[in-house]
Order: sequence, then structure tokens, then C-alpha cells
Amino acid sequence: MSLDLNLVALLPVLAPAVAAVLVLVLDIAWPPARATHLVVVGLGLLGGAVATVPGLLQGRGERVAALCLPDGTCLYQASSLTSGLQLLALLSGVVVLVLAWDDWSHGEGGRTAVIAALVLGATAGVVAVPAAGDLGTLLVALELATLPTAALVALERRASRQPAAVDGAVALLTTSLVSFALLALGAALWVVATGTAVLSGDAVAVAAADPARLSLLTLAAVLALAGMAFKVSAVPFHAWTPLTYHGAPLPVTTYLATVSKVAALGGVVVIVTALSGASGTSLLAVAVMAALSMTVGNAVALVQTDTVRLLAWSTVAQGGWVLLPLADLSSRGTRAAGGYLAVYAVATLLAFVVVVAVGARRGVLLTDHRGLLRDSPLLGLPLAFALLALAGLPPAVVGLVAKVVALRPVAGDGTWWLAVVAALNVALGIAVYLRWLRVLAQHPEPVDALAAAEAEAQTRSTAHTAVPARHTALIAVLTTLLVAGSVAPVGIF
Amino acid sequence: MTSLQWPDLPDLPALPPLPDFPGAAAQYVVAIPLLAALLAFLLGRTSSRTAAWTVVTGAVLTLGAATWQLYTISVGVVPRVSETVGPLALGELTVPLTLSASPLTAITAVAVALVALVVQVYARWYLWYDPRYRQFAATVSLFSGAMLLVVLSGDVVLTLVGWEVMGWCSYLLVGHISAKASARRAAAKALLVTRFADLGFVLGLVALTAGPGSTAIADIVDHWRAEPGTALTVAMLLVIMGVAGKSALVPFQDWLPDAMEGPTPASALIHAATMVAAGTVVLAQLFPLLQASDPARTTLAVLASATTLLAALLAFAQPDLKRLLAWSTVSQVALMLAALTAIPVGEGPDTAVLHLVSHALFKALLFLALGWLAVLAGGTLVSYAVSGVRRYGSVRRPLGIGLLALAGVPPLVGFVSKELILGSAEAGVQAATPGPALIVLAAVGAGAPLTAAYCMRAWLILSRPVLVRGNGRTGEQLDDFFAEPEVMVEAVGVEEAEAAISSPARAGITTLSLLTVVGGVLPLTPFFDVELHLNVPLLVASLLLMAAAALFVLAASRGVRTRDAAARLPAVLNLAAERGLGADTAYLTLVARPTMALARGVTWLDREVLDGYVRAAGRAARLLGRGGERWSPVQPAPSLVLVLAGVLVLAVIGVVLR
Amino acid sequence: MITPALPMLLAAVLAGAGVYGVLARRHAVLMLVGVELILAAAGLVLVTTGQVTPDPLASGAVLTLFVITIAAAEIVVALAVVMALYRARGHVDLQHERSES
Amino acid sequence: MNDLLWPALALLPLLVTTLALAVADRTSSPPSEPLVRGLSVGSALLSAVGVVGTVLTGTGVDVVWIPALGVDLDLRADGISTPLVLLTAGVGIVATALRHTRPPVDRTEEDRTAPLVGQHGVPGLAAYHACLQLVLLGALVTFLSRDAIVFFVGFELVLLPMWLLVARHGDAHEAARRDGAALRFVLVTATGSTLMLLGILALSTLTGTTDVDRWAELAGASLSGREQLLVAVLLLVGLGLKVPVWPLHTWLPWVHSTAPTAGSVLLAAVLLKMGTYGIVRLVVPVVPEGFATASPVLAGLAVTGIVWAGLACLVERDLKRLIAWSSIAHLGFVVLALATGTETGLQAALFGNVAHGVIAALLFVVVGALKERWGSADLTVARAALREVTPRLGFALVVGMAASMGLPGLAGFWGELGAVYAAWAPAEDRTEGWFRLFAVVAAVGAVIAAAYAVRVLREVWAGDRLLPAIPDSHRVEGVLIGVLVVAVLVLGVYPSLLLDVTAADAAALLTGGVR
Repeated sequence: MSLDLNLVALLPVLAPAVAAVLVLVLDIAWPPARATHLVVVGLGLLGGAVATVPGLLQGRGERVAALCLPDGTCLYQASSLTSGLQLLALLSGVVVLVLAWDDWSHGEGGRTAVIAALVLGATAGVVAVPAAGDLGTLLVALELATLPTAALVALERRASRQPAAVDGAVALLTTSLVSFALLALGAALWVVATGTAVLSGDAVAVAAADPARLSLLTLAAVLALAGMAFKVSAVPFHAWTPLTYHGAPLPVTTYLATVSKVAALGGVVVIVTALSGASGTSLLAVAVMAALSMTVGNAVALVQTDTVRLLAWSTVAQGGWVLLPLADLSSRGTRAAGGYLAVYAVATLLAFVVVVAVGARRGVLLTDHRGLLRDSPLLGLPLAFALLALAGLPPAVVGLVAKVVALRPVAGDGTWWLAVVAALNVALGIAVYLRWLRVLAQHPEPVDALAAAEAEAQTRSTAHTAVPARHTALIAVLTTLLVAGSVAPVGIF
Repeated sequence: MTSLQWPDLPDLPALPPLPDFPGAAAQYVVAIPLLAALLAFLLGRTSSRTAAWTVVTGAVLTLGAATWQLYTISVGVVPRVSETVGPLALGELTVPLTLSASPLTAITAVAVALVALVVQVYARWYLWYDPRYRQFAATVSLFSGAMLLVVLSGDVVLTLVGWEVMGWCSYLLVGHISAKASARRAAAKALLVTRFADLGFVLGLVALTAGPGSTAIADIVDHWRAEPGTALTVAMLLVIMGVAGKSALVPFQDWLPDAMEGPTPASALIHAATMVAAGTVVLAQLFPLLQASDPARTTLAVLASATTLLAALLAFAQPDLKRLLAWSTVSQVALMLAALTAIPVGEGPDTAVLHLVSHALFKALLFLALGWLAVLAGGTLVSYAVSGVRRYGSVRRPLGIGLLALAGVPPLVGFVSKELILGSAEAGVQAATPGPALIVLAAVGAGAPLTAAYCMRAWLILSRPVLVRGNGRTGEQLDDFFAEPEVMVEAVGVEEAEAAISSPARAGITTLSLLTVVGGVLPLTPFFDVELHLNVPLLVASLLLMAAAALFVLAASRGVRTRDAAARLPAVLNLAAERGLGADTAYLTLVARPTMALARGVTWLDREVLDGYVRAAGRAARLLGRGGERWSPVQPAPSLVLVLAGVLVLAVIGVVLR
Repeated sequence: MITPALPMLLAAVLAGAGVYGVLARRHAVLMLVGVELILAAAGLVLVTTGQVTPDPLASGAVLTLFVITIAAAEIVVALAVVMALYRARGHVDLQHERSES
Repeated sequence: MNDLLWPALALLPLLVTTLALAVADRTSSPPSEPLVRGLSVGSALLSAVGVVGTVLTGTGVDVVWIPALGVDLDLRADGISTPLVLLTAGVGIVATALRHTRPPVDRTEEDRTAPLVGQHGVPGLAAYHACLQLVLLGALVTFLSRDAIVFFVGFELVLLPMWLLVARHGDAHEAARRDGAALRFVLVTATGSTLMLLGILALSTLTGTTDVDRWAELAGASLSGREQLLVAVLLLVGLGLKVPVWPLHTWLPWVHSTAPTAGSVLLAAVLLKMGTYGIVRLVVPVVPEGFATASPVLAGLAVTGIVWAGLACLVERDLKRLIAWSSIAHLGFVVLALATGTETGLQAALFGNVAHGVIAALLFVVVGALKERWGSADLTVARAALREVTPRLGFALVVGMAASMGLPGLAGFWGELGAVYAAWAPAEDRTEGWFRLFAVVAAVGAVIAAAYAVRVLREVWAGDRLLPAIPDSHRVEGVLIGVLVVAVLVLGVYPSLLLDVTAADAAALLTGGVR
């Protein structure tokens, strides 16, 4: 028995992994070169991104495969959707890297290298998940994508925020451990039901023909999905989200909110694609999770006063939207989820970048954003656009189209209760983001004279902390992406 | 029984050849006043003079066009059907929007145009100092145009258009002096009462239209004549409801006396030639259908008969002569409608239309003359108007002629038209379905002496000899609690006061007087196709009754200082009559208050229940948010409980409910 | 050939005990033990299945190895984080009311 | 390429001006009021020229927009949409030309009734005009689009600018109320449009296209009866929220009472029409059976709304809210006419739609001007009689109220008469008895309309008070009001102007397929 390795196809995963090794080697060889570490991270991520291009260009039904067994089953196979998700994860990683450049290049010895290795490792895991062809690869990749993030959360530089960060890390870690245990249990049951660890539609179809095995298979699928759902912050596996997002350093939060979600979606897509062999089974569990996530996420986001917490809950809700099309087991559903995730990721990245930029000058409370549209339109307008994209309101047409795409499978297969819940959540979601927008659009002038003087003093003291060029560049790039997507939503869906 | 029937008279004098106008006369008759109204409104911005010239020219042209139409119709020249802005592309429904003229409608149009012209001329004088003369003149022009549209309409939609526009114009005219609260109220009342009744009119016309799928009157008549039945009855009853509103039949009668709040020219127009008569015109157009439905005919007969009697009684007791005239209008219009129901099946509506024309002439005359007197004497309350014709000789003749015609004294026009109604009612009694005719006959028989009575009363008051100051008082002193107002020093300045009326206005009144006198020949003209049911004993009996009533009133007036026979009535009755027997209160309690209560209920429901759900949704979302946040664990261990519980639930859902 | 019933029963008991550990124990390390028990149950199921199904890839055994390896890695990270928690808070109680920072 | 000229001229000025103004407002020294307004009006005029050109030449755009969803950017005007795009263009000029003088700061309780006239230099004026432009753009896209998804995008495009208009430039009295009203508008409309989207998506799945013309040709052939009903209900609920149909209407009075004048004008004259237009385009020809099944309920709700809103007008204290209520009543007639399923009904509905647009625009311009002068629109405050102090505004109010009560000769008449007739004689697959009852109720509603028209005129127009004196309409206002009055009159006197435009396409819609 021999494996056909096909390392070129594996490049998207290998590039960050190799870069991680390089960083560690470099750190041993030349410890002070912190900036260089980060450059290597960037190169690794970008290299991986470039390597996804062949996968992206292939047509529907084609696969870039690697680690193939003689009988033709491949443990790594990337469709165009997979490649798209990989690209999204890698580029989001780059954005996070740029965002966190200052933060990560400081600190006592070895911190930069550790962070760099963790980021690269986690990203490699994320990139590998959607391409997993068997349960083993899936388990390994998911854990690779998850464990480093727990460490990243804990690695807060500022002592004052250290306890909160550790709390966040513990919350993430415990949830992920239990989830992994469930996932392992699910994987075991899957093997019991189908008799193989390869995620193949044929085996599933055979198993689905036998009622007893079908029940087992469904249980396995539910356990596996539950094991991955925490990463997408689906209710009821969401409890860690606000804690961790709030406690973690903002760039890491951004990483969790974007890159990590790709892994989650990738995993769910892998399972769901395999299950689509069992025709006619629509996974009620996914539907319930989607409905709950949206509703609870939006409702709680509606009463938040802190932008980061608000975004945390908003990712819970958006997680629901990502899961929504998957309730219909079809390739259309998975593509829709991928497209939605892409829009969500770009918009969320943009929102986080602005929140970071504003946070450095004013704070992260909602009231700190008052009058931003007038005070600093270069921050305010992009943020507003990102929020609109998340809300799905034109002129951010891309967000709207994403919602259309996500709703289409549900409306198409006639799961009406879910569709109506989703429709109501559109409104609820709009309420959430408009609440923020309203603050942005408010008049900047403070209410009374005392506050005015205070604000003036504050403005003078913070006037010199201009937005760093890196942030401006990120904002420009991300905004351009969203605007371009709004004008011509081509290639995303 | 003699039947006076002329075929189309071949020997009408040949007029000099008219210029060959494009279009039909009816189009001009309708379009000119409407255009004049628009022009007066636009051009008369700065000067009342321009406005006056515009509307009067318009009215003259209208009258000319109407006369031309009458002539051409009588010689059978023009096409009788002409187009307006139609036909409308309304899908399955054919809406040709045509005008159609017949001899009857043509002569009605002439009468309307004539009254409108006189009113316009008169109004120029009457409202000389009114800053809003321009609006008034334009509205009057619009009003007459709308009436002419109804008269000449060949399409129920056009009828409805004219009908509603008249209602609106009446609102504007009655409320012309809008700084006066009573005028505002009266205007609103006029509009709302008639509009409420129009509910039936609209539905009735719609129901009629739905049969043939066409709004052309000819189509409607053809269709329903072929298949009468319950549907037709319902539709006609609905139409009658609308007619009852506009023509102030019971129970809608009360808006009309209140409409006296408008300036006198407006009252003359509303009461004489236009709005209230429109019901008669419409029913005359739909006459075959009215005759085809006995329930409808009977209903109308009952309503009209009750109204004519009630209104005549109320007219008698009014302390204000203008209101007396108003109630007499109610009575007379009801008489026209009663006539429609009484005419034997198979005959045309000519007698009713004749009374319409005759009433238009003498009632316009009466209103304008009384308005003139009001200007001279300071008002139309009995206490102001008393001795009016003695002090101001120039109003003597018009008022006298008008009252005689109203009372139905031969040989004036009023006598002729009323006797013809009486005759046809009598003929109707002998027809197959005598019910309506019987009711009407009784009502007309009882109404004639009542009319004579209130006319006599009015005349006695107006013609009381002038009291010379310090003259010894004789007889009973029933109404001497208040001193008689000193309105004008006798004999001094009377001539100046009388001369103040403009000569055109005076000429208009004179014309109307003349026509009232000679109008009795109208049924002999070829335009009317009257079955003359001459019943001499009936005629004599009615005249005798009238004479007796007049004498009774004369006797009752003796000894009252104002020679007001009504002063003999108990004060309670007088008051009740002045208030229209509390109809206003009834409207308020039966319709207005419940509606307002309902409205308040609806807004409460809207606010507390319907909107309550919306607000509750908002609150629920917020509550859910707070609850979600509170119950979301902030420590790792409980969140793990949540995770495992979630798995359990999902597993149950996934495996069991799959 | 052994019957799979007994090992499966054992796996169920292990999983149950693990869930109990996760649910009932506030101590971080004991919670980790609970997780390990569930993983052990998964491994047992996998091995048992691998024994009774003819699979050329020996999925059961291979996956078990994977699970064990990952569990080891997990414990490393988890203990590190627990250490950090102890350093930051002075306890490793997972249900402790935290003072908001 | 020549085909693109007119549609581009119709849409691009609005887009460019929106961007320019939105950016200009962010600069440290915002452009002056005349410049902003001039630019805005100019853009609306250019767009109107483009719209007229598009309509006259019959040209259109047809490019692929989202290939993955099979969505084409297919923008053309036909008989159904022509009146509405012309209305949008015209009302757009009116709305942009109105002077916006509202100070956005909140006013205290004491000076609430003081007039607001004369305060210029509104901050955020450029953004305000940008919002107006964007609303127009969205409306034009909605009406021109022949693709359901693009229709939906246009539908949603107006939400944000309207939200901003109400929340930032609305009634100065209470910020909380403003926010509430604005949020209500967005949320309700978004809920509605998402439900509509569900219907659209279901249809697109069942038919495999999102082209509304194709849908009309299929006429629901590929759908089962249950599917038709389901789609019809989804679409009707969604669109009914926008129209709004009773009992989904409660948001409208709130929004109108707080929106700035131009916002109210656009909302009433253009945005509400999207709902009825949506029913005409997406429901009537597309799922005829489902619509027929749902129509008695729809018609019942519509006539309930007519009476309900009319009654509310009798006791409403705020003049702007009152006009909003009357809008609900009028759109009730439109919906009733649609529900009858006859060509007469469809024609009446299309006419009533446009007529209400013009009338509502007129009324809101007048009432907005009055509110600005009075300081509030509260009817319980004693004010000078308009007839005495501001004859021009008073006259416009009279015309508006008369048209609103359906007076013949003015625009409101034909639509309402047609609706009542169509309800009396509905299509053969409708239950006649119910619809006749609805006709009666609708006629009662028309009577109530007269009652509230008279009420308004009695309380505001006629009277003997001369104080506090307020200025009459100034020049621009006067011209705009004049134009609207003429439009109301012309539509009323010569209805064929509109009926002939829509006749052929309306007939085609009901017989299935496109002309």
C-alpha cells in the first residue's frame, strides 16, 4: 500500500506549516529578528494563498487531490469551494497579521516566534479542514486549527488584561476539549455505522439503506456537527464566544471571528457533503442550530453596549446564517454557505480593523463611536459599510446578495419554519447594526459643557495618535473588496 | 280625458342658418361653464371685474348654446349623442362617457342655464364688496356646469361626476362666509348628509352598470328592461337613497334649510335649478327602470309624499322667510319625485320635469327677490321683513308673482305644473298598480292647501301695512314682547336703497317674473310630451281647498301685529319647526356620535392591540436579548453543561424526529 | 473472535463517566480527566469496530492512534492554560464567580 | 450601445450625485445650501429627462449581473411601470426642490410650537440630499427592473436613506420618537421584503428563472395549487407590509409624522407604490390560482383598512398622521381593485396607484409647509384659518382633501370608482357575494373620507381666527404645489392619459404572457 502524495496539491497546507517550522528555526538561529518572523508568517500565508489558485480555477465536480490511496480514495481533496475557503482563511490570516503587527513584534524573548508559529499552525489546520477526505484528517486538522488559538488567546501582552485573556482561553479550551471528545465519539460511531473512516458518499448511502445503521449514522453526524459547531459559535455551543472575544487581544479575536470560522464551516461542509449520499435526509439538527444561533445572537447583540461584545454576539448570529443553507443537504447549500462566509469574513475583518483603530484612540464602547461618521469619515464610512454588509442592507449590496444566496436553498426546499425564522432575523439583525450606525451618525458634539471640555482635552491628547498606515491600507483594501462585491457580486457565490 | 299630444312641430320658424360649429351643442353647454369657472379662477386673480365678465360671458354663451341645442333638437338636426373625454380603457367595463340630449333634457338645460345666468348677474351686485367674489363666481359657474353635465349625461359615470361635483360646490357655496361658524357647520352638514346618501347612489349606479357591463344609460335601460327583478329593485332602491339625499327627502331633509347660511345667490342656485333637482333629472333618465320596479317606486312615493307634507307644515311655522322658502323647496322637490312615481306606467316623466322647470323659475325668482328685500330691510326674519313689499315697492311684483306661482294659482306656471301632476296621479290610480299613485294623490291633495297656506302667510307678513309711529295699536298683542326693530326710516331713502340694485340684476329678476307668468304655456310646446289627464272636479276641488286654506290663514293672522299666522301656534311648535323637528339632533345621536365613538374605539384598538403587537415584538427582542445574556454562562463549567445538554437535545431531534 | 457487546458496554460506561466528570467537576484538571474518559470510550469503540469489520485501512486502529495522539497534545496545551489560570486567578475552579476586569 | 443612453441618463446622475454629496458632506467645509440643492435638483431633472427618454424610446439595459444566481440587470419600462417611473421622476424633482430648513437639534418642550421658518444652514444637508437621490435611485431600479432579484435589491435600496432621513432629519421634537419611527420603518419593511424574497426564491427554484416576464408567461403552470397559494401568501404578506395593508399598517403613521417633508412625499408617493406594484408584477400574473384563493382575504383586509383608517382620521390629532392614515385608506382601494382579478380592477388599481402618488405628494408638501410654519402639526392647537391668512396653501389643501375624498374631476375619483365597480363585479373565480359586501364597505369608506376631509377643512382651512399669522407659500413651494395641483386636475379630467398607457399591458398580464 502506498500513498500518492502529490505535494503540489498540498501546498496551501504545507506553505504555512513549513513557514511555522522556518520561524522556529529562525528564532533559534537569530532570536532578535522579530520583524523577520512576521515576514515569514506573511510569506507562508501568501504562499499558501497563491497555491490555492489552481484549485479555484477548476470547474464544478473537479478535485485537486492528494494523499490518494491505490483504490482511488483521497484523504485530501480540494474542490473549487474548498480552495475558495482556503484562500479566504489564508488572506484573512494575512489581514490579521497586518493588524497585529505592532502587538506581535513586541514582548519578551521568544513571544513573537511562538505567536508566529501558533498562527501558522492554526492556519495550516484551518486550511486542511475543508479538504479532509477522511475522519482522521478531519480530527487532526480541526485540533490543529483549534489548540493554537487557545494559546494565542492566553498570550496577552498587557498585564492588566491578562486575567481576562486567560479566562477567555480557559473558556475556549474547555469548550473545544469537550467538543473534541464529542467529535471523537461521533467519528467512532461513524466508523461503526459505515465501516470505514473515509468520508465517502457511497458508504453513507449503503449505511442509510439500513434503518438501524441510519439511526447510528444520524447520531454520529449530530455528534460530529455538535463537535464542530462551537467553532462557528452556534447556539448552544456559543457560550465561550463573548468571554473569549472580550478577553482575547483584539487581533486574536479577529482571527477567531474570521479564520477559525472557515475551519468550522469547512468541517461542517465535509460532513454534510458526505451525508448528501444519504439522499433525503435533511439535517434537522443543523436547522435548529441555525435558527437558535440567529435568534439568540441577534437578540443579545441588540442589548450590548460594547462593540467587541456586540461583534461577538453578531458572529453568533452570523454563524447561524452560515449554517442556514446547510440545512438543505446539497452542493448548492454548501456553496451558499461558503459565499456567505466570505462576505461575512471580509465585513467582519473590516469592522474589527476599524474597531481596533478607534479603540486605540477612544475606546471600544459603543458610545466611543459617537459621531464617527463626521469626525473621521475615513474610519466611519468603511465601518458603516461593513455593518451594512453584515446587516444585508444596500448600498452594501454584497451583504444583501449573500442573504439571498443563503436563503435560497431553504426557500427552495420548503423548510418554511426555518425560512420565516430567518426572515424575522433579517429584521432583528438590521436592528442590531442600525443601533451601531445610529451612534456613528449622531452628532459629535457632547451633551453639556463639562463633557465638551473633557472631550476637547481628550481630542487634544489623542490627536497625535493618527491611524497607522497599516490600518488605513487594510481598511482601504477591505472596503474596496466590499464595494467591488456590491457593484458586481461575481465569483463569490 | 283629453290627450294633448303634438308630434314634432314641422312648422317651427326657420332660424337664419347658424354657423357650422364643430362638435355638438351639448358639448358646448357642458364645457363652457366649466371653462368659464377655470378662467375666472385663473384670470380673476386681481380684479373681480375680470372674473365677473368671464363668468357672465360664460353664462350667456351657455344659455345661447343651450337654446341652440333646444332648437336643433326640436328640428332634429344634430346627433343626439356626443363624446366627452371617453371612452375609458377600463377593461371589461365599457365607459363611453357620452352626452346625450333629448327634448326634455334640452329644455331643462335651458332652464338651468337661464337661472345660472340670472344668478351670476345678481351675484355680481349682491357680492360687490366680497373679497372672495372671484371664488364664488367660479364656483357658481362650476356648479351650473356640473348640473348641466348631469342633465345632458348619457352615461351614469358622467352623472355621478356632475352629481358629486355639485355636492362639493354646495359645500363651498354654503360655507362661503367661512368666518361664520354656523356657515361652516351648515356647509359640512350639507356635504356629509348628501355624501352619506351618495353611498347608495354610487352603489346603485355600480349595480346597474354591472348588469350590461356598460355605463351608457341607454345600455343600462335596455339591459334591465329586459330582465327586471330583485337585482334591479335593489339597485333602484340604492339609487333612490342617493336621490333622497340630494333632493332632501326624509330622512335626509335637514341639510337643505341649514344651507340657507350661504349667500342668497347660492341658495337660489342650489334650490332652484341645480342640486336638489338633480335627483329628478337622474330618475327621469332612468325612468323606465323606476317604472319596472314596483317596490322602488312605492318606496320613493312614500318618502316623497311624507316629505312634501312634512316640509309644507314646517315651512308654515318658520320664523325666517328664507327658511320658509327652503322648506318649500324641500316640499316642492319631493313633489316632483312623487310625480315620477305616480305617472302611469308607459308614459314619460314629462310632468315631473315640467314641474322641475317651473319650480326652477319661480323659486329662483323668490330667492333673488327675497335676497333683494333682505338687503333693503336688513334680514329675512319675520320681524325684519314685515311690511317689506309695502316699504319697497319694487320687490312687490316679483315676490307676489313668485308666491302665487308657488301656491299654484292659475294661470301661473306653478298652477299648470301642479295640476298636471295631480292629473297624472289621478290617472295613475286607475292604472294596474295604483299603490304609489294613491299615496301621491293623497299627498298632493293635502299638500296643495298647505302650500297655499304658507304662501298666504308669507304674503300677509310682507304686505302688512306700515305701522306709523305712535299709531294706536289695536287687537291682540301676541308678539309685542320685543319692540319692532327700526330698520329704515320710512319713505326716506327708499328710492336710493331700491336703486342700489344693479340694472342687470333687476333685469334678471324681471325676466324670471315674466317667465313665471307666461310659463304656463310650456306644456303646449313640442318639448314636452304631456299626457293631459284633465279632471275638472279634481281641479276645482283642489283650488277650493287652497282658497279655504288661504282664507283660514288670513283669519288667523288678524290681530297679530306682524300679521303672522304662525304666531298663533304654540311656542313649542314654532321652536320645533325652527329646529326641523330635531332632525339635526337625530343625525348627531344616530350617526355622528356612534361614528365618532367607533373611531375612538378603532384608534384605541390600533394603538393598544395592533401596534401593541409591534411594540411587544420590539420589547420581546430586547427581553430575549437581556435574558439570553443573563442566562449565557460566563463561567466555563456551566457552559459545558450547556454544550452537553445541547448535544443531547440535538441528538434527540436528529435521531427521533428525523 | 470476541463479541463486540462487552467492549461497547464498557465504552458506554466510560463515556457516561466522562460526561459526568465534565458536568459535575468544577476542578479544571478533573474536567480534563472527564474529557479523557470520553476519548477513551471513543477509542474503545473504534478498536472494537476495527476488529469486527474487514477494513483494509484498519480505520479503527488508526483513528484510535490519532485520537490518543491528539489527546496528548490537548493535555499539554490544556495544562499550560490551567497553569496560566492558576497564576492569574490563584485557583483552577471553573465555576468561580469572576471579578470582571 | 445607443440603447444604454437613456436608462443610463435616468440612473447615473442619481448615483453620481449620491456619491458626490455623501462625500462632500464629510469634508470639513460642507458646500453651501444653494449649491447642494441646485446639484440635487439638477440631478433629479437630468434623471427625469432620462426616464422620459427611456419611456419614449422603449430602450433598456440587459446585462448579466450575478451569473451564479442567473440574475440579469434587465431594466426596461412597459405600460405597467411607465406611469410609476414618470411619477417617481416627477416626485423626485418636487422632493429635491423642497427647501429643507429643519435644525436637527432637539427642541425643548417650551418652544415646540414656535415656527421653524427662517433657520438655514442645516448641517448634514448634503447627506440629506444624497439620501433623497438614493431613494429615487432605488425606486427607479425597482420599477424598471424585470428581474425579481434586482427588484428586491431596489426595494431594499431605499431603506437606509429613508432611515437616515427620518432618524437624522425628521421631526425636531423628540429624538427618541424619531429613532423609533425610523427603526420601525426599516424593520417592518425589511421583514416584509425578506418574506417577499422567500416567495421570490421559492418561485425561482420552482421555475428556474428570476425573470418576471418569463414568470408571467408561465402563469404558474409549473406550480401545484398548494405551492401557488404558499408563494402568493408569502409575497402578499411581504408586500402587504410595504403597501401597507391592514393590519400590517401601524408603522406608517409613525413614520409619516416624524419624517421630513421630502421624506414623507417620497414615502407616500413612491415607496408605498412599490408594494402595490410588486403585487401587480409578482403575484397577479405569476401565481394566478394562488392569488385567486387568497384574494377574498386580501380584499377583506383591504376594505377593513379603508374603513379603519378613515375612522382613525376622524379623531387623529396630528395632521401628518392623518394624511398617513388616509394613504392607508386609499391604498386599500388599490389593493381591493387588484384582488378582484378583473381587468377593470387592474386598470383601476394602476390608476389609483398613480393618483394617490400625486395626491399624497401634494398633501404632504402642503402639510409639511404648514408644519414648518406652525411648529407642529397638532390639530388641537388653535391657529389662524388658512383661507384667511395663506390662501394659496389653503387652496392647495382644499384641492388635496377634495381629491382625497375621491371628488370627480380630481385624480382620486377614477381609481376608487373602478375599485368599487370591480369589487361589485369580480372575476368569475372570485366569490361574488363576499366581494359585493366588500364593495359596500369600500363605499362606506369613501363616505368616511368625505367626513375627514370636511373635518380637516373645518379645523384648519375655514375659520375666523387671523392669528398667529404665518407666511404663505414662497416661490419654489408655490410652483411645486401648482404643478401638483395641475397634475391632480389633469388626471381627474382626462383619465385616458393614464388608462391608455396601461391598458394593453394590463390586459396581457391577466391573460397570461407578455404583450
